[in-house]
Amino acid sequence: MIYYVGSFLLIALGLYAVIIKKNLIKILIGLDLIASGVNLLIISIGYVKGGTAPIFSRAGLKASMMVDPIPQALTLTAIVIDASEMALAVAFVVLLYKHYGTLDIKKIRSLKW
Amino acid sequence: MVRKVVYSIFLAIIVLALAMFFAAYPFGKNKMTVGEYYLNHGVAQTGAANIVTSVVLDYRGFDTLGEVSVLFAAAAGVAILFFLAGGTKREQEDLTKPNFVVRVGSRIIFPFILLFGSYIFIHGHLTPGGGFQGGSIIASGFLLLYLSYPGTRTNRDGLSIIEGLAGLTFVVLGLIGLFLPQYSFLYNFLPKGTLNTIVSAGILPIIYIAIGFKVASEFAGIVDDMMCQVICRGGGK
Amino acid sequence: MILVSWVLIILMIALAILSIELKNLIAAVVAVGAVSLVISLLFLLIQAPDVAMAEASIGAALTMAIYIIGVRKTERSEKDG
Amino acid sequence: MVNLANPILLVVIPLFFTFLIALSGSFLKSGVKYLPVIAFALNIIVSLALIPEVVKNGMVIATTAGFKPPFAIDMAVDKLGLFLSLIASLLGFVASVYNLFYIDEEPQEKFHALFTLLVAGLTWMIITGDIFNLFVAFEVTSIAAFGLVGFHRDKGAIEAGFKYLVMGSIGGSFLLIGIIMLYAATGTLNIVDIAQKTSNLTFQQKLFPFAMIFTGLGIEGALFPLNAWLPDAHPAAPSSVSSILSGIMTTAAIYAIIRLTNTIFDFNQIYFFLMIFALLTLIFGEVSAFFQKDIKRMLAYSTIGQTGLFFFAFSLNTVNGLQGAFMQMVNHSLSKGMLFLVVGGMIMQVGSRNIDDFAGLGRKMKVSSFFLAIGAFSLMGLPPFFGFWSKLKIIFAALQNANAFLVASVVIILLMSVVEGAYFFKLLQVMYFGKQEKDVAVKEASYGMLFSVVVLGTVLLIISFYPAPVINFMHKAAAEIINKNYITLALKLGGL
Repeated sequence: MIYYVGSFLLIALGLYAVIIKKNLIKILIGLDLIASGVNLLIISIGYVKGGTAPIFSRAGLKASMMVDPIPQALTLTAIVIDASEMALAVAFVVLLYKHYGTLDIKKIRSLKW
Repeated sequence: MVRKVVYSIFLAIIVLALAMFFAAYPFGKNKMTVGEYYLNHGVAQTGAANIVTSVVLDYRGFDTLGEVSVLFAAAAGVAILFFLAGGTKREQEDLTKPNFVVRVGSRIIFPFILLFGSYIFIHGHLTPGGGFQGGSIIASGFLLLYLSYPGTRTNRDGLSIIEGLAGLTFVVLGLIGLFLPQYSFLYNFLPKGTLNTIVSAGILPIIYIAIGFKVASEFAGIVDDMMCQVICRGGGK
Repeated sequence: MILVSWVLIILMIALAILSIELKNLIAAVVAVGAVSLVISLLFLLIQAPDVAMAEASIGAALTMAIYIIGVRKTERSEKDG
Repeated sequence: MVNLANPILLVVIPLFFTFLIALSGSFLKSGVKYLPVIAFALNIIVSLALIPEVVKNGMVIATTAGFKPPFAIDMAVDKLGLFLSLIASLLGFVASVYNLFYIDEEPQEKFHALFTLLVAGLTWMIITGDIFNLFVAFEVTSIAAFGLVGFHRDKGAIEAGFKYLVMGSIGGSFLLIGIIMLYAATGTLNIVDIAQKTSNLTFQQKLFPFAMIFTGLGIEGALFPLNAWLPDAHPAAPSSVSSILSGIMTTAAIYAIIRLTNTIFDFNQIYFFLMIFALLTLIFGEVSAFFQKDIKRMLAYSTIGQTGLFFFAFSLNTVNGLQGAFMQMVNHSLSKGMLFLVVGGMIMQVGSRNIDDFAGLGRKMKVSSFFLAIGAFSLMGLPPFFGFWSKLKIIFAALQNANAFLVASVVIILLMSVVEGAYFFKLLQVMYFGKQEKDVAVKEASYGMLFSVVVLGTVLLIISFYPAPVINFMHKAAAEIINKNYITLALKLGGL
């Protein structure tokens, strides 16, 4: 259960950073935390008590004693998507800094939400 | 201050909603239906020892194609944003050159990183890891090179050719399935081989190698664009 | 294992709070990388080695590198707020 | 020979060409711009080949990886999905022809690759039958769109792109949480399979995933509190991209919401709230559009208004209402797509986006202005045009079993139509009767750009004067969705 709590807290912290923080990098950090929290949540859903990793690497592993492989596959996809989103976001931030000379969201013309 | 309180309440509501929902699905309880099918039949149907790989590349291979496109889109987006107008000369910032040990060390380590990365994506269907992990390890090798030799630039045309080729390999392997009697995209048409050997699982290792190359070249491209923004000055719009 | 995961999750939350509150942006970014690393350990604990590797190599290493490059290009520290 | 009637080709062909562009970009240089045209021409052929199959069976399902649906991803095209993907391919084709003459900024090959990917992602979102695949398609679309919005790299574009990125990324996370909730509840990801297993869930267990998915898709679909990014992003993008964003993206996202609400979450309690969201969106969009000086911004706000209109029609939850929503979607996609293309050509000539600078254009760019007027009339819902039929349908559907609230909303819709008419007439008046102060040499847009406009305009005119086939088709599609034929057909064809 602690895994669920951890991932909820991560999501909440991330949302907090995105909404409250005024610094562009901090906003990106918030987005990253949300994404990590969601990934942790997905993996925790697939866990089965006493299960092993879903890899038949040696003899004697039984399919009934493994954790759910689907959430792991989904998370693999999600991690790569998050990383690409973050790369693009950093690029945007660098360019914003180039145009405005500041990372403060209040000083950038219409960036308010 | 009022804003903070309002948002905190909003956050609390979201967390509460999540907690209320997931209280019905406790941690560690078996919730599988489709997953069970994969565990029971995955080895026989795909020939990959690593069920996660068989899900990622075979059963849900179409997702992975999308994921590769997302990565491609991000790399292209970064390239668009950091595009420097044609003939602008790239000036070097006065960076303190990394010391001798770092430079020589990274040159020695670099081939090993490449080797390690390729090992991981070649064995993706047998052990944990695969194209994404291996590819990103190779990309971090490139990152190391950039850090120790700040002036380095990769051959971008070469990178985008690798990108394109790897992507096309994936799509074409999928399209072959449409010409077979099974008439299904991404059908695993090669023989499955014996479990737990390198040459097994049909097209899965080939796809993972293609993905490895693609991920490595995309991330190397992104890092290259970013580093150029740090090191080179001038140009741009 | 339960004890380990408790410790790791508390560590993770602490690092996440640090990454939000630290004024020094480089430090904040490093804290985010550390969060990713802790998460990848958690993934290992709940039997997801594939994902753990991906998180460690993509989430922790590459993303953090990209962040650091971005911070170096902009400002090192957060002014008030 | 491959059977062309396979929905998967609609996604795979553009992806193939995207990677081909990346591969050949370094040695074909400016030749790559012809590749998207080929890709979408092929897509149109595939869509046309799908028509007889869909009409015969009601739905076409294509599996991947050689496994049956709940275990593998499938693509499911029903009547409406087919229609929308046909429109997406058509708009993609037309806009990529337009790009041949419109885009001269570097890096061209990246632009064309992303453009192809954007349309591919939208088609993907429309036809996918798997809910996680929907998320992937959503991300393909949005990440391609982020890059394209920032394409000009000026202050406005970067700002808009960043804003869109932050909101889109949060939306993606919410969508993913919703999907994962559904997975936790049912253990499967196929939409039809989930739909069969959600019937024994409690209201609360369905409400949370619905709220999450609604928030995620609502950001892309520009519903009221979530659309702060849109009026910045659409004007900042190159016009051909705005045409796709406005024409198809909101439609695709709303279509995804409609399909998920009608298959997975079949509850009736929620429609009232959706209606309020829709009306707020409508009012917000149209009223803000009225005050705009920037023509692309005005069109972007008008998109929000239109979204509100067809979302309202959907939230009536009757066959007629849904039919009206679909007709309005078609009308909006065609005419707004065309308007952005026309306006792009005009901006190129005038060199400004301010409406006042468009004075006298009606006499100088005759063809463009003519089609602009047609698009505007159709959006307003003036009688001979298709927009009239769709608006009429929506109003009749709302009055079918009217209560006070519905009558009030009909009044709001009519009022907003008047507002819409006011700003479009203001624009037309400036264009046709306005005095031009400076004497700028303004020519008609190039033939290639006019070609795309004329194609869309002709399609719009044809369905305006012969609306019966489209109306009948939409009626059948709406009835199928309300009667949950989607599920039964998928079960019959997919062998779940």
